[in-house]
Formats: sequence, structure tokens, C-alpha cells
Amino acid sequence: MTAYKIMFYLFAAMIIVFSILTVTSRRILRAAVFLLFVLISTAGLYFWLDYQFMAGVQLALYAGGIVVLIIFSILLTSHIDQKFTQPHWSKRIMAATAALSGMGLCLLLFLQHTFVPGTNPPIKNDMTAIGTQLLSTEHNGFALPFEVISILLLAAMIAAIIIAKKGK
Amino acid sequence: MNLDQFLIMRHELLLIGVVLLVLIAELFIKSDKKHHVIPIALILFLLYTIVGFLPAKTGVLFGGMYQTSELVILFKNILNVAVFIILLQSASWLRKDINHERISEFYIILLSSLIGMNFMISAGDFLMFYLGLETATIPLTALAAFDKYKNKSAEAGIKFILSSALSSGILLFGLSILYGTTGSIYFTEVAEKLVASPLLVLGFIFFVSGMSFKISLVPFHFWTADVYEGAPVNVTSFLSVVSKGAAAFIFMVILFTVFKSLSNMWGDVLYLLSILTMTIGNLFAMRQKNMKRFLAFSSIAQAGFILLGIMGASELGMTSVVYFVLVYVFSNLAAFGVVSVISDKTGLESMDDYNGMYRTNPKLSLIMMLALFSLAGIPPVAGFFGKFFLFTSAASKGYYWLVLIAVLNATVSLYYYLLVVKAMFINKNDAPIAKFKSTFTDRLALIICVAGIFAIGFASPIYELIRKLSFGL
Amino acid sequence: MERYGIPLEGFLVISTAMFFIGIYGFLVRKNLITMLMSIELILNSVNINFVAFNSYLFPENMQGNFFALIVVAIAAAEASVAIALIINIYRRFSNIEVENIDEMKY
Amino acid sequence: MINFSYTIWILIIPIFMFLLLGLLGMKFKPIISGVLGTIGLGVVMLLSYYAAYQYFFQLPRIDDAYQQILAHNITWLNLSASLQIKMGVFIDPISVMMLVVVSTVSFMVHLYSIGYMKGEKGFQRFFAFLSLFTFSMLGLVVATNIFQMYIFWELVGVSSFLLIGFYYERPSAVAASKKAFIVTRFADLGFLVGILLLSYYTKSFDFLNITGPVGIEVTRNLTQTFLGMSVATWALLLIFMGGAGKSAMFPLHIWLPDAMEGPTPVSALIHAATMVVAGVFLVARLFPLYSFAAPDALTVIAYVGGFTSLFAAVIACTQFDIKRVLAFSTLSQIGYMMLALGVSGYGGEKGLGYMASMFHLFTHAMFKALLFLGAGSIIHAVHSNYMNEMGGLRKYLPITHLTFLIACLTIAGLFPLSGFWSKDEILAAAYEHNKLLFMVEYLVAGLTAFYMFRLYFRVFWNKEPHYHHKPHESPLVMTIPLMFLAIASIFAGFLPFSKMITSDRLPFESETNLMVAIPSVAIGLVGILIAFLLYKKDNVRVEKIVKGLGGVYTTIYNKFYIDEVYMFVTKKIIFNLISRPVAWFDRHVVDGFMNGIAGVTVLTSRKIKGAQSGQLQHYAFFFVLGAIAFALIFIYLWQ
Amino acid sequence: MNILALFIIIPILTIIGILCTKDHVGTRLVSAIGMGLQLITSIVLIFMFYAERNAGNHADMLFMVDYMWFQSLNIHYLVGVDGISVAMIALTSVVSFAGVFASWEVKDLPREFFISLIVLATGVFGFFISLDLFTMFLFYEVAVIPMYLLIGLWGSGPKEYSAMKLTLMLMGGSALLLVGLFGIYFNSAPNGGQLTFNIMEISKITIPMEAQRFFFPFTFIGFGILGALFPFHTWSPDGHASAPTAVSMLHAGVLMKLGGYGCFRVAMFLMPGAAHELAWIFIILTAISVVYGAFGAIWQKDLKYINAYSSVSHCGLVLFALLMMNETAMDGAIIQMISHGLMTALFFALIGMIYGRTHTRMINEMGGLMKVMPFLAVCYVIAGLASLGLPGLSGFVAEMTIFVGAFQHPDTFHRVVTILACSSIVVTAVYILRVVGVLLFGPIRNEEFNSLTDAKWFEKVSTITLIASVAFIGIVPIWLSDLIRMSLKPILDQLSSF
Repeated sequence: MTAYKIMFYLFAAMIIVFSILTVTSRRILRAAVFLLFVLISTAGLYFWLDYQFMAGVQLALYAGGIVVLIIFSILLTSHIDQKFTQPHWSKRIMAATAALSGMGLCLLLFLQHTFVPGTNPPIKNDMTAIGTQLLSTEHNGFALPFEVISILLLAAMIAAIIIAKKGK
Repeated sequence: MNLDQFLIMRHELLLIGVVLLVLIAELFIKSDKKHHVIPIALILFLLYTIVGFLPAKTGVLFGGMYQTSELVILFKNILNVAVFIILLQSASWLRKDINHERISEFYIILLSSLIGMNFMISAGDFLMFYLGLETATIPLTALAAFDKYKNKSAEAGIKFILSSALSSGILLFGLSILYGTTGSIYFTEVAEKLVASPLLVLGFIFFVSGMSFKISLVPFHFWTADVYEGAPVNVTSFLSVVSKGAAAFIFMVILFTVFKSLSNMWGDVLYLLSILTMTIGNLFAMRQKNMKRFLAFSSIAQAGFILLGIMGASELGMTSVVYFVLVYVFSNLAAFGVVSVISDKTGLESMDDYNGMYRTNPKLSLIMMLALFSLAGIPPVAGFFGKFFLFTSAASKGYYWLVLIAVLNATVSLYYYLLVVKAMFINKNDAPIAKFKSTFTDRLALIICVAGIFAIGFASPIYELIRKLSFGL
Repeated sequence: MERYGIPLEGFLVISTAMFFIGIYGFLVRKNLITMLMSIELILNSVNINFVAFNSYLFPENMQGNFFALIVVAIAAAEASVAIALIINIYRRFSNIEVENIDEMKY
Repeated sequence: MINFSYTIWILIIPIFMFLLLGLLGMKFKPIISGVLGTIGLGVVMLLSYYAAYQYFFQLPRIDDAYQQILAHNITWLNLSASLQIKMGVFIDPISVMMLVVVSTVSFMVHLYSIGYMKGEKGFQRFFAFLSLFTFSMLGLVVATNIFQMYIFWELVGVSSFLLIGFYYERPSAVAASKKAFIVTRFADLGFLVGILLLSYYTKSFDFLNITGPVGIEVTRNLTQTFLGMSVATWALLLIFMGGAGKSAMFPLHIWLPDAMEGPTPVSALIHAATMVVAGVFLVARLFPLYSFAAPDALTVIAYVGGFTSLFAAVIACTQFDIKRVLAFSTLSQIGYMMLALGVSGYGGEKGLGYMASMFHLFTHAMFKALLFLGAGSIIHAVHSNYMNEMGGLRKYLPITHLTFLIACLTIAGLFPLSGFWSKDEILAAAYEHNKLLFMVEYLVAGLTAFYMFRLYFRVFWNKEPHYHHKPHESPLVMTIPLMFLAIASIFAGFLPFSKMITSDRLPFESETNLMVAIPSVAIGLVGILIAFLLYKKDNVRVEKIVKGLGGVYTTIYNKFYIDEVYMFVTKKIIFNLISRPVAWFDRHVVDGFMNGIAGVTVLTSRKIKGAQSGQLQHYAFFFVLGAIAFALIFIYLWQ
Repeated sequence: MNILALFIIIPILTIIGILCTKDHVGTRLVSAIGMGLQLITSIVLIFMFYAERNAGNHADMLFMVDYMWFQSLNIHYLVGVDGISVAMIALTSVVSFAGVFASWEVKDLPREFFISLIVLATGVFGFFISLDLFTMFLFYEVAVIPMYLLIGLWGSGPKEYSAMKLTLMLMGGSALLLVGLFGIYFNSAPNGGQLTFNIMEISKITIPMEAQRFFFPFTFIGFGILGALFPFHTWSPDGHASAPTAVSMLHAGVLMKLGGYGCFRVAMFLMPGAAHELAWIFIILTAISVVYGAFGAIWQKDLKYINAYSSVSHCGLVLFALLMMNETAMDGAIIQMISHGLMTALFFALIGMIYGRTHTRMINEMGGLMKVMPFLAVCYVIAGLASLGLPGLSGFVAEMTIFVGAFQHPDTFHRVVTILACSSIVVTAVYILRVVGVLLFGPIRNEEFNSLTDAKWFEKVSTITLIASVAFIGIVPIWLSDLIRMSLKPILDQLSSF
């Protein structure tokens, strides 16, 4: 049992537990905080895999950006101390059945499947490589998506503004 | 970026230009003169549309992430024409005071969505595909809620974004599995490395579910009706024509290129989906009273027919799908155009309000009838040809029973289209919709649609052109 | 394919679990914001998948990594629009319970 | 060589008259229509006589036999390589004889009708229809092939329908015309099927072929059987069914009494002299075939004829409507003719029955037409059909009375009137062949004399009822035909029929068989005597007898309830048990099924509307479930 | 220019003409002129056809024109006529001409009415001249769809229900048909080569037997639905009952003939093997149609229903005769189509005219009409007599040809059904006479009817045109029969090759 293993199991346990708490917690703000924990643990997994850039983005954008956004909106729309009533039991059972059966199916297939790893030599996964590839227009270069997403963000921003803006 | 690249990507780049120009115009036009944006945007877009038709290069860019072919360009042009018609139709709606503050935003969002679609159908890998898909969808969700002073519109927006987020989550999960089993996100590489395995099938099915959501195939269609009903008419027509057409096209391209070795299986997946879609779509459409909701279900049923073309899995199939989309653009937009005009003038959207309309507004009624006949596939209007070729495509693969079911479904669809015709022509009404004059843009849009409905069917060169550009498995 | 004694399947189990927990949340949570949070879980699980596949199986390039990156960005855009819409809903309906939003049906 | 091509005018003139009067009749004065029609028919009659004269007396015979001549024969319709329907004029002894009969009676009726129908609404129409009928009947008798015969047969039926229903505002007339048409139509179905069967084997419709040696040979050698009977017998029996329908043989006789609803001249023309003998003519036409290929069918014909003659005679004794009495008398007489054909052999002396039948046909046409026209004259005078409302008319209607008496004597078969000669030949033929039928015919002869004189005495003698108007003799235009026909009835018997019309077209000598003739005259006299005793003065004795007979009388009076049986079959079985269920089945089962499909669709549509609940999470649930289900199907169930 | 093109062009010009008119007078006039021209053209066509044949042109199809349309699918605009099509075109012209006059006084939206009517006629013309399955199918649907508006808008009674039912059932039929056509198309080149929709081309090859067996029923039933094949005939009574006069005329008179025409021109001609194998099933169905329709008619009270059931019976006879597959019977079948077309059109025209006066179609409520409207009544009697097969009118010729032809089969099965079918003529007599008796004869039952008027001039034009045609065929049938017979040969050769 190496430290890596322990760390992995820790992250894994945190992710699963906090995920479950996120979708079951009866206080909305707590749910948001649990989500934050999940996202942070995920970032931990990325670190564990040595994907620092990804982990950084995860922390900055996800944990920092989205969760904060969510919390703001919670503050705008809900009372902090409001406790949810539990959803109807039949709904929960149906949803759980669907989710569990889907999960069972997926896990079964994942575990049965023999993954074939790539044969080419691995490339080094550092900031330079990421930077190069992000701006490359060659194969395995990601300049185009990087540009296009800006259009998406612009459009999304305008969209969010016209909706959220108090109209006449 | 050199000229060649520009020419290859001219649709996207010019469109971005249009968006920026509109944005600039917005900045420079005084707040009480915002409606001047409308002609500017229309003219810009018209120019862009015309430029799109000019012959230009095709090719692959960004190491395979972006690819285009003459067929793709043709399809983009079809979408452009559709969007142009929609813009024409929306002009008088945008002129209303209540929308005054948000005219240029409307254009920006709509055109951004179109950019997303253009990228989507030009995608050469799953990342660009997914990105295009989201770019096309996310801004649109805001447009669905554009009439934000209306509960229905708000409801449409939230339903759209949440269900589309769920669907893209599932789609993404499927893509991740594809990536895990094949080791690439590029279409060509995936196609090479594709080995059928249960896990791959799972990924594929998740992918299909996600796509089915966009094309609104049963049982992934539930959002459609609510969103179509709640959204402003012009947004609905954009959703039902442009959005759906683009998604269907890229779906077909991906099936043909990436999953060609699975064609046996996806043929059967589509078999099931198309039967479900046509039948359920029709069953729901039968009892609708709200015109937008009615057209929503009708467009669901139409999507089921499109699948028949895809199942042909050949040049013929591809031709028939593109051709059908072309026909569908004009027919459906004509129908939506009429709904939009009436909704603008009177605010009425129920089928019962249309009772006796022929006596007061004969031209609108006739256009509506032609459009519905075209949707139902009645000759001599174009819809007949479109459907006929779709069925030919399915029959060419021996799916005769499916064709039978489909044509019977077309008969059922005729039933509810005729209900509208009946309302307009036959039903008596003491107070039918008053006679009114529609604006220039509305009329222009409808004339284009009607011309299209009549011309496309008989004009075989169009069909032959598409045929020449199409490819099969 | 193990890394530090952990096989790829370990990641897959986590991501799958997270994915379906997200789905469960989406199906049962009454509050629109909590549904949005479930969506985030789903997207996050997909990201784990991409990164894990990339790292374990195909370190020859960084497609999975970038895919995940873009997904994060898209998730952000999506979340912002969604929240705008939720606020819009809150204005119109004075609450954000999903079960109340059923003006259009059948 | 004598050219008979002018005979086509015998057909053209009446049809032209029909078109002229039918299309333009309303523009003419009524009387002009009548005169035009009569003149047309007069020309036709003269042409017929001329043709008969030429045929029997000028045309050279070949091997002593009368020739069969196709005066015209054009193709009307090609059916198949071997089967064509042709239209033409066929000249042989019986067709010539029929031409004479039809044109004579028709002319007389035309002439008579000018007086009888005077002032009636639709006078022009009446003459148009008469022309149409005459055309059809003439076309029928000169038919060169069985299909042409069928065509004109149908036309005759329609003309009869139109004429019976002439008084279309009278429901009983409408019903009668309908009944006549449908019953004969039903019989014609048999005729048609018979033609189909026969022509299939003989590969021809032409009489020259099918009754010629080749046709006989083919038909005789048919080995196919159906339900134990040879196909030839079937075919000929079915054809006879057509004939039986037209000639009102039992049990297809029910339409004829009702047909008396038509104007009386029509009854004289169609329902006494011409159309009703078409069945006899048909059998005579195909006689060689019957004789050689289906002797069994001939036996059937004999018995049907015999039975009908007895049956009708019995009913005739009880009827009070004078036209009905005459109608049943007609039935009875035609039964005689059929019987004669049925007992006849082929060729020479053996063909006596054939000759007798034709002979009787001829004489019967004359005296029965006379009887009907006389009856018309009576009705014209008293405005009633019922003998109860008549009596003592001999004073008022002298000419009618005299001619009527002649006719009654003729039909009773008294020497030397024509009826005697022809009936005697029939009895002789029956005597040779079948004793049972012979005895029946004796009985019928007596009955005939009885009921005719019952009629005669009740109308012209007996008590005089109270007349609203004093009856008066009919105008000359009506009595001339009576007189002409009376003369014909008296003298027609002296025609040398066996020299002219025989089964093999070879003349032979016929002798009067006194052993047969004398008793028959005696029986006739007995019948007259009984009638005299019972009906000369009043009806007291009659009523006693009627009471004595009780139920038997009622049954006979009601024509053995045959009509009621038919009503039961049509109303109860065809209408209520077939048509109504069919209509119900169609509306509720077949159509119900189609509507059911629509209903199920609508119902399904309503049932599944709940799926679109408006609840986002339900949608998502379906979405997830759908994806999982598709995955399961295509991972585990698909191949 | 090719004469056949006129059959499409004239109606289109007429429609344009109607659009230019201002009032209903102009509308009628333009329609009448258009349809009159059409009638003249079709008469000219007959003479041209004869001239061409006499000049020694023995091609199967004359006046062929072939434009490539959708090249990659090998879809052509291919037209041409043989004697049968010529006869059917003449029928259509006569009926549509009479139809225009029968609807002379349409009050509500006359322009729309005449346009729809002419669109319907155009579809029919196009169908009869088409030799390409695609074009044929296109025109078929063009002909069917105006029915909806025509019935729904100008009909009577439960018109909306009937219109919907009729349209949907016919479209359902076209669903089956379409599958059949695809089957033919995709088997039109069993040995490789180009697939084709060209009927004449396909007739030269042999479609594989399994394919024939599968697709023959689709095609036959598909067309059969339009031809009122039992048990798919139920659109007919409702549809006819609700339709306005001219529409009933055109529909029963011409449109239903599309079914019969398609059955032999497509189903039997192209799939002779299956036609032989499966004929017995359809012979039974059609024999049922014949008898069942006739019995169904007896019980009806509504004039139009009676005629609709009678149409079921008569049209059943058409299909019945076609399935007998010999020259005589098929000849009879086609004569029957034309004859039934004319006389049923006449019936419906008269019923419409009577209804227009009495405002009821229930025979029980009428009576003695002979007295007040002798012209119409006489015409009705003539129509009735034609229907029950009186010699000298067209019905007789058709029925006799059919029966003689059908009886040429020596086996018991064919003969028994033939006799069964024959028996319908008696039943026909029953219901026709019943109607005539109740409706026209007898005393006038309703006092108000005493003041009714007889036919107006345009109604006379309509009925006389039809009666003249009926009588013409009845008196000189050989002319029509030979016209058809000349053209039956290729079809019979094809059928006898099995």
C-alpha cells in the first residue's frame, strides 16, 4: 500500500461520498459546498495523474468559477436555511433504479473490456508541450477549438446578459 | 492564415465578420434607433449568403479538425438560405417595442449559433463536433427564453438548457468511451481503429442518444414540444429547421464515415428509432391545438422520415437526406412563416383561431396549405419528391416493411395536416382572423418559400447536383 | 496498465459512479440549481474519463486532456447561461422548483 | 335466287318509329303519333306477309326442305377468336311464321290502341313503347344467333316492363312491372349461363352452327357432367329456364297475372300473343339440340308444360278479374305448346308435336289477341275489370259480343275453328308419347271450355248490374281489329301447317286422329254446358259449390299461395336475411374495422399523452431509460 | 408539339384562366371552354390514334415522349398511349366536361371549386398517359388530394368525416402501392444494369418470382383500394354520399378507374407470374365485391349510398374480369370501366340535380318525380337500365363480354365464381327497379314537390353528353372493343408467358 494508492483511495472515496451528498443534501448551500469538494478531489486525481495543467484549470474554472457562480445564484434565489423536502419516494426509487442499472451496465462493460493502449511513444506532458499544442494548427493541435470556444463564450455571455438583465 | 485557408473557411469567417459588424453597429446606433440594425443585419447576411454560393475551395485544415467538401458547402448554403428566410420573418417581430433593446443581441446570438453549426458540420473530429454542437445550442437556449416576459418562454429556456445539458453529458460520456476504445478523436482515425465490442456499442448508443436529442427522435424528443411551443415563433422555426437539419446532416456524415463498419448495427438502431419517432410523433401531433406545438410534433415525425434516408447508407441515401432537408427548409419555414405572421399580428396561435381564415386571408391560407401538403408529401409540391426519395433510399436496402410503416405514418400525418387545412378552409367561424396586410419582409420570406416549394421538386438539376456531391459508405 | 498499483478501471469506476450519481441527482432534485449541480457532476465524470484514458492508454498525444479542457470551458458557458435562465425563472415563477414548471404539457 | 335483304326494314321501321316518337313525340299531336306508329307497323306487316309469301311459295326448296337463309349478318362485337356476336336477319320457317304473327298482332293492337288509349296522358309514349316492343320482338324472332336472341330477349323484357308500368302513378302497376322484370330477369340468368355453357363447347353462337350437324355432334358427345347430369343437359335446361321465365311456366309464372296492370292492348300484344310465346319459340329454335343432345331436358319441358296448363286452368276457373282469367288461360295454353314440344320427336311424323306446338302458337296468337282486345273493349265500356260488375252486355256491345264468342269457341276447341285443329294435333302428339300427359290435357281442355264460358256467360248474359253510364260499343278503330282477328281465328286452322313448319323443315302430311279429336270436342262441350248451367242466370248454385269446396277453393282462388311464397323468399330471405345483414355487416364490421383503426389510433394518442407531462425530470427519466434500453437491446439482444 | 402534352397543358391554362376571372360567370365559362377543348382534343386523339394504326404503326405505345427527369434514379417523364389509355382519356374528358356543367351553379367559392375539379382531372389525365411508374404515382396522388377540399368544402352531410375517411383510406392505399412500386423498381434489373421505372422496359424483363409474390399483393391491393376492392371499399359509400355532384361524378366515374387501370397496367402486366399464382385469392375477393355490393345496395335508403354500393359491385366486376386474364374478359373489364364510368357519372349527376331540387336523397321521402321532372326522371331510368345491363346501352356490352370471357376457363372454380358474378345482374335489377319504382313512379308523396322544375339547359348538356356516350358504346360496341383489343396483346403475351 503505497502513499499513491492511499491518496487515490482517499480521493476516490471523497469523490463518491461527496457526490452522493451533493445530490442528497437537503440544504442547498451545503450541496454546493459538497460539489466544491468533489471538484477539488477531482483536481486531486488530476494531480495524482500528473496532469497539473488540467488540475489547475479544474480548480480555477470549475471550483473557482462555476461553484462561485452557483453559490451566487443560490444566494439570489433561495433562503440559506431552507431545507428541502425529500422528493417523493417513488421518484427516488425509479431514478435510483435507472441510475443503478445504467451504472451496472457501464461498469460491467468497462470491466469486461480489454483496453488496447496506444503504441506510439508517450510525449512529455509539461506546460511547453501543452502550450505548443494549444496553439498548433497541425494534427493534434488545438488552435481551432481554442479560438472557437471564444465565440461560444462571447455568445453565452451576451445570452446570459440579455436574459438576466432586468427588461422593461 | 493564408487566402486558401480563408477561402476554405469562408463561411465561418465571414459569419464571424457579420457578427462583429452587427456588434459594432449596435455600439454606434443610438438607443432609440435600434431598429436600424435590422436592415443592416439583413443586408449583411444576404451578402454573406450570396458569397457563400460563389464557387470556392474545399479542403482539410487544422490537421484534420476542420474539413469541408462541396456537399458541406452546399449544406451550409442551404442553412444560410433558411436562416435568411428566418431573419426576414423575424424582422417585423423584432420591430416591436418590447424587443427594441435587444435587436442586435438577437442577431448576434442567432448567428453565433449558426457559426456553431457551420463548425459542427465541418468538423473533422469529435472535439470540434462537440464544440460546434454546444456553440449552436447554448446561445439558442437563451433565445428560447427571449420573450422573457412570458412564462412559457422562460419555461422553454430552462427546459431546453437543462435537458440539452443532460443530453450532451450523455453524449460526452459516449464520446469518452469511443476515445477510450479507439484512442483518437479524429474521425478518420476512429473509423480506422473501430473494433466492434460491447463497450463500443455502449459508447455508440450514448452518442446516438445525444444526437437523437438534437434531431428530436423518440424517446429523446420530449423537450421538443415544450420548447417549440414556448419559444418565440422565429426561434422555433430556427430550431426546427436549421438546428435539426444541421444535426441530422452531421449525424449522417458521422455514421457514414466514422461508423461505417458498424453500418449493420446502426441500420437497425435507426430502424427502431424511426418507427418510434414517426409513430409517436404522429400520435402526439394528432391532438395538438397550439400551432407551434403542432408543428413541433410534426417536425418530430419528419425527423423519423429523415432516418429512412440515412438508412439507405449510400449516395442515394445521402442525396435524399440533403434534398429532403432542402425541401423541408422551405416547407416548414412557409408553415412557420404563416404562423409567425399571424402570431405577430394577432397574437393567436391556436388551431381553432385559424377557423375560416381562408375567407379573410386567402393567400396566407393557401401558402399554409401548400406548406402542409409539402410536409405531408403530396405532389406536385416538393415534399412529395423529398419523401419519395427518402423512401427510395430505404427501399434500396430492402427495408420494405419499414417503408410501408413510414408511408402509413405519412398517411396519419396527412390526417393532422388536413385538420389545419380543414380549419382554414372548411370550418365555419363567425369571427375569423381579420383581414390584414403583412409587411414586406414577411411577404418576401413567404414568396421565397412558396417558390422553393414549387420549384425544387420539379427542378431535377438540384437533385442531380446533390447526388453528384454525395458519397455513400 | 497500472500506475502506482491502481488500474485504469479504478478511475472508470469513480467516473461511472459519479456520472450516474449525477444522473440520479438530475432525476430527483427539485431545485433547478441542484439539477445544474448534478449536470456539473456528469460533466466532471466525463472529464475524469478523458483524462484517465489519455493518461493510461494514449499518452502519445493529449487529445483527452484538451477535450477535458474544452469541456470545462463549455461547462462554464453552459452554467452561466443556465444560471441566467434560472434567475429568469425565479423572476417569473418566484421559485425555482422544477415541478412547478409545467405550464406546457401534453 | 330471291333476295331477302329488304327484311332489314322490318327491324328498321319500328326502331325508327320508337326514336321518332320517343324523342319528338311530345311535339306532335297525340293522334299523329298514333297514326304514324300504326302506318309504320302496317308497312312492317305487309313486308312480313310478302316475306312469308316469298319464302313459302316462291323460294325453291333444296332436297325438299325449306332453306335457312341469313339475309343479314354483321359482326356487332368480337368476343374471342371463335365467338362473335352478330346481328342479322335469319329466315327460316318458324321465324317467318313469327314475323307474320308478331306484325299482325302488333298492327292490330296499334290500330286498336288509337281508339282505346285516346285521351290518355302519355299517348305518344305509349306508341313509342309499342314500337320499341315490336322492334325487340321482331329482332328476337329473326335472330341469327343465340346471343342476338338474348339481346332482343332482354329488350323485350324492358319494353314489357315499360308497358306494364305505363300507368306509373299507380303503385300496383309499378309493382307489377317490377315483378315482371325481376322474375324474368332471374330466368334470364339461367338463359345466360346456359348460353355461356353451350357456346363454350360449340364455339359458336350461330343457330346455323349449333343446331346444325356439327353443333349437335359436339353437344351429343360431351362427356363432362356436373352434379350427375351432362353438361349439355344442364346448358339446355338453363336455357329452358330463360324460356320458362318469359313464357311464365310454373313456377316462374307469377309475374304474368300481375302484368295485367298494363293497358289492355299491351296485354293482348305482349302477354298473350307474342312475348310470352318467346319461350316456346326459343325451345323450338334449339329443338334439334334438345332432341338429340338432351332428351331428358325435353321430358322436363313436357312435364313443366303439362303441369302449368293444368295448374293455370284450375286457377282460371276461380278468378273474377277478366284479364286475369285470360292471363291464366294464356298460361294454360302456353303450357300446351311446351308440352307439345316436350313430347315431340325429330323429323317427319315423329315431329308432330313440334309442328303442333307452332301451329297452336299461331292460332293462339290470333284468338288470344282477340280475347284480350275484346276484354279491352268490355273494360272500355264498363270501366271495370271485374265480372261481378258486368252482365248482360250482349245488348250493348254486339260486335264485341260476337267476336268474343267466336274466340271462346275457338279456345274451347270446337270444330272447325282454328283452335280445334291445333289443339287436336297437340293431343295427338301427346297420345303417341305419354298417356298421362294426354289425360291431363283432356282435363285441361274441359276446364278451358268451362272457364272461358264462365267468363262469357257472366259478362254477356247473367244479371245486369247497375251501370253508371250506359255501356256503348267501341269505335270502329277498335272493332275492326276484333273482326279481323275473329276471321283469322276461324280460318287459321285450315292453313297447311305440316307442309310448312316442321321440325326438320321437310313437309309431311298430318291426319286428324278422330279417336282423339271427337272426345276432345265432347269434353269441350261438356265444359260449355256446365258453364251454361251455372252462369247463364245467376250465381246461387255457384255459391253453394264454392261453400262446398271450402278451403280448396280459397287455395285455388289465391293461386295456391305461390305469390306469398315468393314474397316470403324475397322479403324475408333476400331482404331481411341477406341484404340487411350485408348492409349491417358493411357498416358495422368492415367499415367499423376501418373506423376502429382510426379509433384505436386516437385512443392511443389520448392514452399516451401523459408521457408528455411537462415535467422536465420525467423527460430526463425517459431519456436515460431510452438510452439504457437501446444499449441493452443492441448489446445483448442484437445478433 | 406532342398531343399528349395538351392534356396537361390545357387544364393548367384553364386554371390560370380561372384565376384571371373576376366573377362566377367567367369562371364557369372558362372551365367549360377548357374542358370542352379537352373533349375535342381527346376526340382528335382518337382519330390520330386510328390514323397512326392504320398507317401501319404497330408500336405498343404511340405518341411517346421521353424526357429524362431525375437522371441518377432513371426517372423519366415518359408518356405514351395505347388504345386502352386513349379510351380512358376519352372517358375522362367526357365525364369532366359533363362535370363542369353539372356544377354550373356552385355558389360558394366557385373559382376554388373549379380549380380543384380541374386539378383532379389533370391528375387523372396524367395518370392515364404516364408510362413511368414515378410519374404515374405522382399523378395518382395529384388526383386524390383535391378530393379532400372538394368534399370537405362543397359537400353535404357528414362531409368532414367522409372527406377525411376517403382521403386517408386512399392514401393508405397509396402506401401499399408505393411499396409495390419500389419492389418493382429495385427488381427491374435482376441481371444488373440500370434500374428503371419505365413500364415498357420492365415488362421486357422478368422480375424474380419471390419478389413478384411479395410485391404483387401490395401493388394490387394498393390500386384495388381505389378500385373499391372488398373489404377496402368502405370509403366509397361515405365519400360519395358527401361529395358534391361533380366530384362524385369524377370520382366514381374516373378516379375509381385509376384503380382498375393500375391493376392491370402495373400489377398484372409487370408481375404476371404472381398474378397467375395469386389470382384466385383476388378472384374470390372481387367476386365477393360484386355480389356483396349488389346486396348491400338493396338495403340502402340514400340514393348516393345505393349508387356507391352499386359502384362497388360494378368495379368489383372490373377487377374480377381482369383477373380472368384472357383477352375477352380483359376487354370486357376495360369496357366495363368506361361504361361504369359514364353511367355512374350520369347517376351522380342526376342524383345531384334531384337533390338540388328536393333537398333530400332519401328515397322514402320522394316519389312520383316522373310527373314533375320528366326529363331528369327519364334520364334516371336510362341510367338505371344501363346499370342493370340493358342491351343497347354500354353496361350490357361490358357485362356480357366479361361473362363470356370469364367463362372461357374450363375449371369449376372459375365457372362457379363466374356464375356467382353473373347472378349480380339479377340483384342489380332488384335495387335499380326498387329505386326507380319508389323514386320516380307512383304518386307524389310530398306536396311541396309539385312545384319543382325540370332540368335547366346546362343540366341537359351534362346528362345528354353522358347518355349519348353510354348509348353510343351500347349500340356500336365493336368500335371501342377493337380499340381496346388491339392494345391488349402485349399484356396478354406477358401474362401468357407464365
